[in-house]
Amino acid sequence: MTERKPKNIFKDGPIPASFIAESIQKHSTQKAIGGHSIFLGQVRADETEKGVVSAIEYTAFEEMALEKMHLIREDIFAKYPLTCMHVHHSLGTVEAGEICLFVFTSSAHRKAAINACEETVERLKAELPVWGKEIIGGESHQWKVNR
Amino acid sequence: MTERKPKNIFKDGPIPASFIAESIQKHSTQKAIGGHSIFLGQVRADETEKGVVSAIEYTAFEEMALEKMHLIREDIFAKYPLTCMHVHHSLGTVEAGEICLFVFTSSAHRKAAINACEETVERLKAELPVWGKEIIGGESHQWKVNR
Amino acid sequence: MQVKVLIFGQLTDITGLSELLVTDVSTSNELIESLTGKYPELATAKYVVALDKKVISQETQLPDNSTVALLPPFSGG
Amino acid sequence: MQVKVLIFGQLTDITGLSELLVTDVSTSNELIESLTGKYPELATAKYVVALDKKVISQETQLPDNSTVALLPPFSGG
Repeated sequence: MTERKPKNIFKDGPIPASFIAESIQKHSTQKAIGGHSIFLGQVRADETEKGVVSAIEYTAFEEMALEKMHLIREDIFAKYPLTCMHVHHSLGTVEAGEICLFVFTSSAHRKAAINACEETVERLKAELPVWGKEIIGGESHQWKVNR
Repeated sequence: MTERKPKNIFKDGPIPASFIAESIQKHSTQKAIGGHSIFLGQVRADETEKGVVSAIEYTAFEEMALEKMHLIREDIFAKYPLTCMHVHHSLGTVEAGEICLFVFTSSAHRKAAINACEETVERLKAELPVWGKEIIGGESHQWKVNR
Repeated sequence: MQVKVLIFGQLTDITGLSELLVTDVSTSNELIESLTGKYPELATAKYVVALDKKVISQETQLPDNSTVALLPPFSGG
Repeated sequence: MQVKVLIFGQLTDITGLSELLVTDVSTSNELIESLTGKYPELATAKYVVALDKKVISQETQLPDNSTVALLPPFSGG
């Protein structure tokens, strides 16, 4: 069930746990699903030379990111027998301890859900034009580096 | 931070989405966490020769399962740099569409969380003395087979 | 000499009960033989045997008041 | 002849702005040269160039009213 239209994945601010719960709950009507795999990115209070990271401010080239995410989604649906996939990424300020990324895949069997989730996370980190500005002590900043 | 005492993983009935949300929310104070990986098992309304599965009734050799889960937990903590791991498995009746298994691992970086979660799911399915009785049309039943 | 036997999963469809007490057996093989005499379908059923929560794979002496569990293939999750 | 330039991430620390209009350049190389003249630190910065949301890796003719984006290494998630 590949979805053909690019979906918006961006959301202002952090992703609340209640939003994640609602998303899980909605799948209880889909009775062919046997396994869900979820990845959550949480902002770390990393210690840096300049001080402790208090938040990350996310910006994106949104239009390009949504087109790219659409291609990733189509690739993943072509590769794995998924029932559905949901991706949400924060824009703007996300405080340390808050959730900035929510990737959610579901399938009849666990392997497809687990592998699709992991691959989606890897690809979106490498391919989406999104940037994180690490705010340090409210004054200084440095730019996040993905590994 | 390996925990030394066997924890109870069993819970009567399905695992509600609100319980999962609370568990996620609690981790917002742990600011060294960068990634969470979650696996959820959901009961499928499988079509069988006898009819459609309406629910699974789980039983376990609880004492043995908790000892075994403790060993799995220790192995996983020894292998991956995890911040924490939580496992919950239903006992009793879980209707199709409801959640029967919740595995939740967290780490500073995504790889450890993702790999630890997958390995924990595989091991507990293979090693815990738990059985699922598939209830068919409220009258008949057959026993679940793990693949 | 008494041994508690716990029966799980699909094996309870054969025995109709999940717990029984067996007396006058001294090894795991004697116990299985006795149970299979009572419940012939056990002969073709697939299961492993645990003595006091540890799986055993060969004939083992059963201590008095020990607990033996018959465990069919696991299907949790 | 006019091209919109979008600047993202750490490159905005160099340019101080996230969007500018450039006239009188006809290829991507001419544009980068012009920008690097204005913002010399761009010369050592790491980024790729996207023309109308597609990454380009060689000198490309810039259509009138096209949009060029300078994209430093991604760090989403």
